[in-house]
Amino acid sequence: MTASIQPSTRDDVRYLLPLGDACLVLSHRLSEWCGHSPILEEDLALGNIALDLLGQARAVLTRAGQLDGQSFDEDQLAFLRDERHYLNPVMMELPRGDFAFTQARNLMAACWLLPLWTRLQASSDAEVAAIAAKAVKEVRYHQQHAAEWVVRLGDGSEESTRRMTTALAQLWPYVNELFATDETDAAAERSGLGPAWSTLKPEWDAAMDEVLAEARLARPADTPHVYAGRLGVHSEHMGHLLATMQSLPRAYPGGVW
Amino acid sequence: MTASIQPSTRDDVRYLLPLGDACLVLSHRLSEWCGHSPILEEDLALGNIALDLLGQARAVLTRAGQLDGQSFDEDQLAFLRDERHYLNPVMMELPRGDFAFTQARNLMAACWLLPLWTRLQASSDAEVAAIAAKAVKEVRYHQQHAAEWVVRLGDGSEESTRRMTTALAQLWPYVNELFATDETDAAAERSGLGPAWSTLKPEWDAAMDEVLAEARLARPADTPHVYAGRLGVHSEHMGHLLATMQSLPRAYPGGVW
Amino acid sequence: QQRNDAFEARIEAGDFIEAKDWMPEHYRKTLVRQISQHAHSEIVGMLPEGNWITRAPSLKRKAILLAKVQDEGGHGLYLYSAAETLGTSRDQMLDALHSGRAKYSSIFNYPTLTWADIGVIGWLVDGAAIMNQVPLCRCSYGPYARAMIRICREESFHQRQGYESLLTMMRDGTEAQKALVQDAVNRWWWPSLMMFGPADKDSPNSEQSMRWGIKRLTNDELRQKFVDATVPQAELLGISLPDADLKWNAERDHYDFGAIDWNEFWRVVGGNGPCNTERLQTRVKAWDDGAWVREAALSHARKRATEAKAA
Amino acid sequence: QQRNDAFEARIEAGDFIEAKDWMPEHYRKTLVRQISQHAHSEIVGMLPEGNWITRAPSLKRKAILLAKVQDEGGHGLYLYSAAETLGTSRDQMLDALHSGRAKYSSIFNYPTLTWADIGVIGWLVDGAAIMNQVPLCRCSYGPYARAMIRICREESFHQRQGYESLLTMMRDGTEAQKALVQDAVNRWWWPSLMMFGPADKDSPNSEQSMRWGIKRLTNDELRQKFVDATVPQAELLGISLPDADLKWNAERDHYDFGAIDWNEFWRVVGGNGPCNTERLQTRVKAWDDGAWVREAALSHARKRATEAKAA
Repeated sequence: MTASIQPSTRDDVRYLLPLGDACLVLSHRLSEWCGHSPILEEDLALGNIALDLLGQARAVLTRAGQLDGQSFDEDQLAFLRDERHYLNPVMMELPRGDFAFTQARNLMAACWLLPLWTRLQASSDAEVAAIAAKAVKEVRYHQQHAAEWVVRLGDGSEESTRRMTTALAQLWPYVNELFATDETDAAAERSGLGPAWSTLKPEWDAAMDEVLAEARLARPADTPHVYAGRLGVHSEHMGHLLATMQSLPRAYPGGVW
Repeated sequence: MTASIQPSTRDDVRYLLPLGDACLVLSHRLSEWCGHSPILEEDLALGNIALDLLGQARAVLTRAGQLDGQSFDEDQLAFLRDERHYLNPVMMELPRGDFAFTQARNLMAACWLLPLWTRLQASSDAEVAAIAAKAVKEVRYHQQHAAEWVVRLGDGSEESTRRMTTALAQLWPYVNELFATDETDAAAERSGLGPAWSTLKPEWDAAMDEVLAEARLARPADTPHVYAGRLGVHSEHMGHLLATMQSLPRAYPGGVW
Repeated sequence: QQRNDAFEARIEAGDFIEAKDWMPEHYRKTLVRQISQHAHSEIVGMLPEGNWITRAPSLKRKAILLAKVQDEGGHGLYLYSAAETLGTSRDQMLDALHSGRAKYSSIFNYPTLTWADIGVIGWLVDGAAIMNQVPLCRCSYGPYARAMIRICREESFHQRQGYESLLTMMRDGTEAQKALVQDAVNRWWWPSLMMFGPADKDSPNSEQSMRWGIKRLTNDELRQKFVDATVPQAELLGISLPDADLKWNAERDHYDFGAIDWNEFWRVVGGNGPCNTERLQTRVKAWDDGAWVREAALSHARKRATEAKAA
Repeated sequence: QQRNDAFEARIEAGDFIEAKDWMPEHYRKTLVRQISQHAHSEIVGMLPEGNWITRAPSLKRKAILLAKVQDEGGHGLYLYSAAETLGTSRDQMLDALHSGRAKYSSIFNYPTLTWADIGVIGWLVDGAAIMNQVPLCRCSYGPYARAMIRICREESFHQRQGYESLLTMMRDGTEAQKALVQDAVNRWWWPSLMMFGPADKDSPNSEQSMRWGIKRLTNDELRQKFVDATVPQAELLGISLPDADLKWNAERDHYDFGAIDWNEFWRVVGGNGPCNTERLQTRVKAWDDGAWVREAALSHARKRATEAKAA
């Protein structure tokens, strides 16, 4: 009953899980700030973003479970999937880092999720389109909030500029993966389920460049890194994250919460 | 198959588990240093101590499992017991802290384990006596190694003295528990299984005082704290430790490793 | 003296005192202490519950807990604002917390050891807090009273959610889950009773606060109300409360209950509870680690202001 | 020139060169680079395996892994000592590592994602390392050759332990465990083949090293030996190797195998593998965080020495 489940390899499921997992895993990292933020207002803001992302994850995982055909619900998908079947981009699972890292990642994630959700509003899957319509409003706020902090820290004190510059450099190798395209993407484009991730790049670039300019920060150089969270190949951080996240359902077989 | 087990409440089992768990949990914390020590020699030394403690834990848990009567082996006791049935003193589970904290705790633990193992060599349980005979040699080395570092850091640089002083102050509230006595102890004294923990205090005090004097450190004042890891009441760190430690056996029901 | 008499008359008449009104210095000080202590409790209280967000056993429970902890942060925010109307800044209040001068509710010096603790905190700890706080919605200081109305509404919601999560485990859960709930109740019951503070005979400040309408019922009265309200809820849950002396007293029309371990109470209040040091260290560390962020935000604001002026 | 000729003659004769012997500067440099790189690999190699100590699935496996990682630290220690005989201090070598001037084996820039990776590293990575290292037990520099004898003995032991742990899972384990093993093999197979370095045609330094007896077989020869030795072990395990072109070639009396993705090889060697940045950062952080400890130890030693003199 606590044995791991294996989701279907159907194209639509393989397209939706990376999105749902991205939201869930980033939400997890943000929730780690709870009670530890530099100001109380950020405890609230980061908690709020974590909550929105959790809501998005639940909706997407629920839909993926329906399409999967094995009657998996959101909790089975979240708590009984092994690391190798978690498909979020690696960027989302990196440890929360300092406040600069968190805001830089939030910005990168929001600049990616915003065009993705925007296009998904026109998904051929009505459920997905409905989820997207709600999510797009939330992510717009996330993007704005993160952008404000990236600007504030990028063009703040000497230390904050240094930290923000370091954060961007640390995150940049993980950006490629957000726009890597595979057969799943091609199928999603054909069926109208959603856009290929690669098509989101121009909007991401434009949004990031605008914020970086405002923050008076240089855009880091692109790197040839290849990460493949979407194929279930993660960083060493993911196993620890899942050990924590899944500990209770694994330890209480048959539990009703 | 991954559901939690509940050990017996027999006096002998309740007497041995806190000892086995103390060794296991402290070993876990020490093993977290692997690859992160200030010098390579300490990677080896801390790893070696962790390995000794793990060996002691395995022997004690195995024996406790035999006495328990439910045929639990060392792995079931380690990996399928919930936090509330783990009985180590809380001190052992505290996060590894800095190097001063680690060495201060190692010293406190070794100064406690050494007289305990010494007396257990005369246990009425021949298995326990045999385990103790081996352990006593190992722990003597652990004590010496930790004492050297406490002296070196206590009477080292200004920073190291400050850190060691802080570490002692942080750990001191957890000392009481090492010498708290309960009905289990009384039963162990009656049966000759082992000494009441309270009887170890004079030796602990003498050993600690000697090292602190050599390190030119003041002994912290005693505090009225009451911790009860021996009743399974832990700190908030314990759940995270167990989530990590137990993650694999919980996730792979029926696994053979 | 005339102003003081007028003030006392307004209190007597049940008027709300507002920020701009004159008030005796001692009234102001007492309020700042009480409101900021309450605010600190909300903030420190985020920690024991926050400890379980990453381990919530279902996504629904995770969302509920995340929202709850956020609400507590929000309560902290209103309460700091209410206290600021009395002329003390949030930074001053935080400094008092971080240096150990200000207190927070001692209940948060106990650890959350299992998931069931989350439900039990909602049921018992929030329940006790509401019992303490509902009368404060009629407190004489307007900004505090208004904050309390909103807070009490949300706390009631949290309490129901906590109770509901326990009910789910007790009704539909496994034996292992039921044992979790019983164990959590055993650990939290007495500390919850201690939340009402020392017995009336040992509570010297109460009388003045009652007279000023900052406090409306005594500690023992509130404690009794809490016990009376909670025992039937425990029965409905199907758990036992860890008190052999707990029983209905038809004569008093109240539940009798056993003696509280005041030694434990004073030990924990005095700084020697299981988590006092860690809670405070965690808050101080968050504050210190965030110093560069706050400085950067100020520095950014100054830069942009200078540029705007120059332009 | 005369000394050089004598040196070359000793090499030719299969003599061991010792620390006190004269040697050409280039020989010394090449050795320091090779030995320190090997030492760094042991130290960095502790990280991917250390990642699983706290999660080992049985206490026996935990003890084995802990001992193994400790052995690797020990190898690092001998190797730094061997390199120090050539006049470079450990601190200098570590500085070269931390500043990115020195390399370590690129295999450790891949992450350990599941427990099966631990067994597969023992089997394939240690197996490839041994294949590389056994010839070095006959290397011309005595201290290095002697260190390698001890290291190779321990590595063989590790390799057998790794293989045995995989065999246990494949023979007695669940389907889920078998899938873990296959997956780990799929991920580690090609990187293991890359451990022998670039193809001979792209390996310019090899020739001189061969002549000096610092290297005894070419990269491609070693790689072929490794494949030939490993394929039957994979069959015994019951796992498949992720190479459709892998098959016995009776004519060559060797296994043929598919083309290595040299782009990946050069990308990872060049610093852009999955974990390069993290591995180095982790080492640098451990070193920097430990600075106060090393300073305190020195300061303590000085104090006590002064006191001893004064007494």
